[in-house]
Amino acid sequence: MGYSGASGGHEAVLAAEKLVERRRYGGASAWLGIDQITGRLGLAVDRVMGEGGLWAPELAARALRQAEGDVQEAAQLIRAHRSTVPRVAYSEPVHADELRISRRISPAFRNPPGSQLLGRTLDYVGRLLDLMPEDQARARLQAADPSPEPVPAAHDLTANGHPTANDHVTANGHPTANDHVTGNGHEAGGHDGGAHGDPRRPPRLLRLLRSMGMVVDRRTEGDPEPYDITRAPIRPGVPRSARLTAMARAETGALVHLWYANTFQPGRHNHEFPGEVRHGALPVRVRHPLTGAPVTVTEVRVTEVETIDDLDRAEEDRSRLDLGYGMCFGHNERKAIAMAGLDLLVHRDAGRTGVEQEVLLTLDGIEASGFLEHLKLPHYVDFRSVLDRKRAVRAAMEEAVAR
Amino acid sequence: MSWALKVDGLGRVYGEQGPRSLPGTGPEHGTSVSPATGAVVAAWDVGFEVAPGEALGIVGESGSGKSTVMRCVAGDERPSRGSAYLSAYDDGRTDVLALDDGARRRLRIDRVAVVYQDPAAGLDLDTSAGGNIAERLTAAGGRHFGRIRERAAELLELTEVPLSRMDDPVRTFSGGMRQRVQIAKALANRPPVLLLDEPTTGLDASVAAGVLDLLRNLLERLGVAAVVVSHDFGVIEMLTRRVMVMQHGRVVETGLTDQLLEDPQHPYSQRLVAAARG
Amino acid sequence: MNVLEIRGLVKTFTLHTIDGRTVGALHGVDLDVARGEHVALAGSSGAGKSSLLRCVYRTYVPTAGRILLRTSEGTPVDLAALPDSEVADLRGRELGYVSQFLRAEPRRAVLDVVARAGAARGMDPEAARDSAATALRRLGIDERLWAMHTTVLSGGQKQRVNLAAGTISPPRLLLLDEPVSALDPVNREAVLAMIADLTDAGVAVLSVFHDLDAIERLATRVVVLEEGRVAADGPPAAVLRDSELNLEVAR
Amino acid sequence: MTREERAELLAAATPDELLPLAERLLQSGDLGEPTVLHPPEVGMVMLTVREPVAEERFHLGEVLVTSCTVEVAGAAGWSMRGGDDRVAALAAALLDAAAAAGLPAARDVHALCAAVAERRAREDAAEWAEVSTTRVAFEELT
Amino acid sequence: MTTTTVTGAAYVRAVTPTAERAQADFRVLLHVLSRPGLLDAVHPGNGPAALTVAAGLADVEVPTAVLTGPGEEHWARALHLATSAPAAPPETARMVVALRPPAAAEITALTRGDALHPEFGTRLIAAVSALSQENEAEPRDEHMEGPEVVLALSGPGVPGTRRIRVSGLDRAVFNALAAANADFPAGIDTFLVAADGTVAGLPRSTRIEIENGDD
Amino acid sequence: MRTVTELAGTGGPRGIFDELSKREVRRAALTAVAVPGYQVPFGSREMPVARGWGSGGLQVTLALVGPGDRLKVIDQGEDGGVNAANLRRLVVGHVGCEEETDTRRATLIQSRHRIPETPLRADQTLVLQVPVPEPLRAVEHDVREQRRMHAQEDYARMWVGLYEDLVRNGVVTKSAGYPCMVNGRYLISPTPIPRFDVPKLDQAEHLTLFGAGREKRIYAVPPHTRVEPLVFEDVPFEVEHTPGAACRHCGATASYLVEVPSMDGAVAWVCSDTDFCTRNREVR
Repeated sequence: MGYSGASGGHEAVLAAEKLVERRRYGGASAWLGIDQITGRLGLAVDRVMGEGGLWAPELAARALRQAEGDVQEAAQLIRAHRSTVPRVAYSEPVHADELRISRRISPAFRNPPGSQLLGRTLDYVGRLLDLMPEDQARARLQAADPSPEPVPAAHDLTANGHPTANDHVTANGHPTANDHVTGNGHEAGGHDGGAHGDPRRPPRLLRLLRSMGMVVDRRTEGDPEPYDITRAPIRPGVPRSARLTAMARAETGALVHLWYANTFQPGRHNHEFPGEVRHGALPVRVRHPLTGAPVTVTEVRVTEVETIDDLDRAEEDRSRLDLGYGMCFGHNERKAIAMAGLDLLVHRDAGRTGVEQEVLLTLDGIEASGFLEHLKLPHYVDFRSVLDRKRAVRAAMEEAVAR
Repeated sequence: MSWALKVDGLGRVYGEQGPRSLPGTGPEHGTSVSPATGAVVAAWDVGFEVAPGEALGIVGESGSGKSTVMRCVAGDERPSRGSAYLSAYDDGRTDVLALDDGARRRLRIDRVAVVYQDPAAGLDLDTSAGGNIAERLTAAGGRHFGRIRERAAELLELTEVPLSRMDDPVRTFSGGMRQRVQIAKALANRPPVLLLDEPTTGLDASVAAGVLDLLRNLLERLGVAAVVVSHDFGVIEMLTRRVMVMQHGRVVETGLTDQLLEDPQHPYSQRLVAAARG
Repeated sequence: MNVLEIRGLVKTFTLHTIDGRTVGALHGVDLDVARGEHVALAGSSGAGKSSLLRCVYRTYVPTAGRILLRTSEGTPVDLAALPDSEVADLRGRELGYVSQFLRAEPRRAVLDVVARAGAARGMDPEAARDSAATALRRLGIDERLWAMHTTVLSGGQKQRVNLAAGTISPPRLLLLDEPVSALDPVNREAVLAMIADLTDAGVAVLSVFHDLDAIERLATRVVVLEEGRVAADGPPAAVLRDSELNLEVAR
Repeated sequence: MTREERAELLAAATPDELLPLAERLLQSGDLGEPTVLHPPEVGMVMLTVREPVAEERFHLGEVLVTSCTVEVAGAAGWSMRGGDDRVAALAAALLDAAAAAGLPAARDVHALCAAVAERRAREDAAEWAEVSTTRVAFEELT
Repeated sequence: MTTTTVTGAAYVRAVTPTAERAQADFRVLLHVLSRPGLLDAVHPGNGPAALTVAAGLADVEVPTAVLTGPGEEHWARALHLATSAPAAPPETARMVVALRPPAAAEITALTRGDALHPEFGTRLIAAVSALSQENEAEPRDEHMEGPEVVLALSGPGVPGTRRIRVSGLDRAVFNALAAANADFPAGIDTFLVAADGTVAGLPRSTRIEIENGDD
Repeated sequence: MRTVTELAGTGGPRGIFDELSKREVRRAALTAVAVPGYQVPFGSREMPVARGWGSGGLQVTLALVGPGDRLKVIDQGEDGGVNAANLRRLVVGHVGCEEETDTRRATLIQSRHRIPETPLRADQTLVLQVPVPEPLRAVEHDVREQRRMHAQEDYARMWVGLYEDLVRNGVVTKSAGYPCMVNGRYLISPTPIPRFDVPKLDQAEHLTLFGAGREKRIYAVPPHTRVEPLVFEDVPFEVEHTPGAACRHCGATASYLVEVPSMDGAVAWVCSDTDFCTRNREVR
């Protein structure tokens, strides 16, 4: 065996990198444009942004291409990239009620106020692999209704069938920041979603349940500062806001697994009901540096879920329900539903089991896969130490037998 | 100072802590739940002293507050009010209930030991009998393997655990044997105060008798101040010479143990004794 | 010098379990016992003899009155009002109580029971064992029984063990509640002799015996109780002669 | 149009909408000698959301933005736009400054903003028109 | 307002270290904190050296208090402007910069953290008039201006004992510091910075004994 | 007149670690030195290496390193190891410091699993990459409880673990990353350095900083500080040693040797510290 460790590694590393690049930039197939990735693989891009913790569709698409489609690796690239970019601001808090929906369903009620809006989904069609040739499929699409007639929502649209500027919507067709910000710069709590009859902001199920007196009220007077897990370490005992951030950045598969494993815990005899599943756009507002007033600088798409569960523990209020909450970047309903379920689970667990610790410390895909991948690093120094102890134990046993 | 342990005005309320939670609770109201706030007044205004070599019993039905008192004194729980002093800590000048968690935990190493009803509460079942005792000895600074082994063996002998089992995980032990290991562990650093919480409850009668004999002998020999919480008059009669009766979180009677059994004063005590004798 | 002075002792039982009914046992008893004096209580069953002993020992809580004990330190303490822990301490050193029943000490060897009683009164453990052996031998307990549990003993044996334990380190005041009731004549003699010795040694004794013979032989004074009151108090011969009690006590 | 509304619309404008105007104004000298006070910087804004269950704030994640500050004719112009596009950010800041300075070019900026607003309203309506076909209309018995 | 800003800017520039200088100064701080009683020097800047040291460590996440003498308040403003460190009262600040000698009571009032959170202990950066290495305790130099103490230091980072001579801080300050650090791991980590940039570290793990004079 | 594009400029060069993040690491490192052995939490940033590939060590190194430094990076004692090469490339590219393999000339050494054989000096700083910083993990799963145990110096269960190990196995079986007490107060896991290297931490001339990126903690062993492996007084601490083994390149017997097995079952030994081995050969 040749022994030339002192210089061998560097060249090998470069050569290995070269092989990757040869595949990435070379090869026979056509180069993949960023717009193709964002356009054709949008859900993968959404996942990369969610798990990478950064809304930047072009960068996420780039990362996905560089990672040859490995979502996990792409999320890692985005995370590392984050460390090179300065934090320029915290946004003004945006209330979840401001979500402008493009999909909204409520499994809990048949015909909820604001009605069910399926949006763009494959949930209700057979999961068949589509083998139709592309040209035929395109032709079929052309033949079908070229411009669908909008279905007006009879009871909750304004007279002319569309929101107007008078209806608290500015020229750009979106509610202004001022509409949601009170005089002291604090956004108003307890939004009455849909109060203006805006069909894109239907009333929240939670509001209905509250008016029915069916839910535990978890609102408090205080307004604790949200915990920033990118600046302070996350560990058990941190406030709920840290948990929500951690889950919003969590690896989707890990989150779903943890939810699934806990849903089938002994003693759990039913599952929660998602009250709302929403997908839509949220404004990102910062303070205008010259006027101090909030300005919407861009929008992000998010998926949001509020999930309802029965309270059935002895010490819980058996006459009421409680809710969990999930929200993540992009369109990822599995993640948002699992997050909402785990949010409530941890709340109800109240430190009884290790589930809070699991949620906080084991769901980050970058950490988990990083640790896993580090196993591939050379370990011969500590492995030698392990072998040394095995031999020591054996010697001790032999000595004991001899005695 | 004639006492090893002194407890003053101990109270523990679950729920709203304010004075609103007190009225309407106690034996004369037949409940420990505050009608005003729903708070549970698990213990209130409990005080006692225990001298070295003396054992004090606390009797009462479940929910009477006797175990709450024990847990507060042991440091497993923070009382709502009250104070406790140990002659072995700062010459009895410091209220040990006011100490921070770390200091309270250190008391448990060599000043106040607890024997719980459930051996699993005081033992690591996956650790050997010797290892469980080693935990206490190392916590007190023991760093010599040989001497730790010797002392562990001595304690197991004292508590009549066969030395052949010293290196077996406690999980493989019978209930009575586990309890003996728990007692050995509690005594490891010769604590001047020993708290026994239903030490024989849950054991088969014959096994319980054996553990009881062991405790009786140990209490006589070691000169510790002991508090014995039990609902079983047999245990109280065997181990203690004074006793306190609790009901709905309050002390309703204190007396000499034989006096309580022969001439109970409080209606509740009379009912308890009658039931036990019946 | 009086070791014990009882003044106005009242004992009433309130039976909460039976509608709070009250039962009176003692109605104002005055009584003295001096050092080296043996006062025997006499009276019919239910007259309050045992209640009186138990009040002195504080197994019963006196309802009213004082029970002054002049301890070996010379200070009189009121047993009726003394804190429990101090009573408990006095029981070890100053007060002996021997009942007709052995207070259950299950699963404990005979010699042990007696020796521990000595140790509890501050004797050196080794000396306590020696004294225990002496006492048991004197009271006729076969040495083969010494290592056995007390549960295997006969009633008479138990009484003697009890007496040995109660007197191993002679207390200042010895309370005897029918200590020879189950004894055969031979052992009875041994016990009576031992009690007589204690009195001679200065122990104050307050006793209840069921037979007049024992009273006549041991008591320096007899106090007769009737319905919780002192009906007579004087030298045994005189009191016993005047008392109507004779009829009720088997001779 | 308030200053914030202008900033919102310049942030919502596409590079294709911004650049021709900014370039034209720059080259024509209408903007004088603009000063770049704070060159375009790519940074992140932490998006803070108030969730409805406990009405608590939490950080959803960061959003990539580019921001820039310029000075034109003594007036400061600022822009912040989503994504990584330094040129568009600079263009938006220039136009904002032009409007703030009250230059004749302000008219063009206002016109651009109005066009952006109109486009946005159109897109929004079209999107809703498409999405609203998926409403589930249950017939309730009354 | 304009004038203030311009003047402030000059002060800000005076205390704002470049990235390179912040790195080099940090290495000096790490060196002296690891070896209590050894002296090293940070780059003397255009402002108070103690303030420059602090400016290299502060940012928006470090609530900071600057104790200034009369007429020195502009330095406090400069630090906050240069680093975005929020101003905080000394007793809640994570970092305290003492440009004037602090009173012993002020030291006593500083946050020390607790056993669960030793990291909450205050970082104290105190200006002193002079610092020198001392081989053994010598009688006080009568000609020195102001208080002067000789500290004997021991603990982690010190083989045996090291001695330093500190001018410009009262012995009561060091007594207060020693008392504040008695409950390790809670405590206060101190840098002493002389005007010429000479710096010494007194981590909370260090045992401080004052060798000259009486209490 | 310039175009909008020209005005926009290109932006500055992009580093891999921003200055403010470095400040946080620096503050944490100072606290770590002041409380020897305490695991100081910090807001660990993601690095362009996977978590577990030295992201913590890398952050510490980046917070420390300056253009004047001579940086040595080793993995398993080797300067040429793949991970070492990658990390060295990243750091040198970031700050433009000098690459160094000679332990004696390095000012800053980042290492994984080894402390160099050549004793380090006061002017050298060692940064160790830490995959799993928490020694109490062996006996306690709950992170909050682990913190309580450190706060209260409650290490009895670690001693019990050691006791049980001795009882069951006759020897202490803990291999690399042997738990140590620092300055008699805090228990640390000295990262998986072999037990052979543990004595090098005790009363050393140099400062050692430990960076755990995934677990977001930094801790330190200052120079001249007691570092004692957790052992009973009467059971000696054993370091890795194979009688008769010698490096087949330089003949060293007192260095940390690793096995080089061949398929026929024969085993050869070589120094894990390649720099030491090379110089040792030159001497011979």
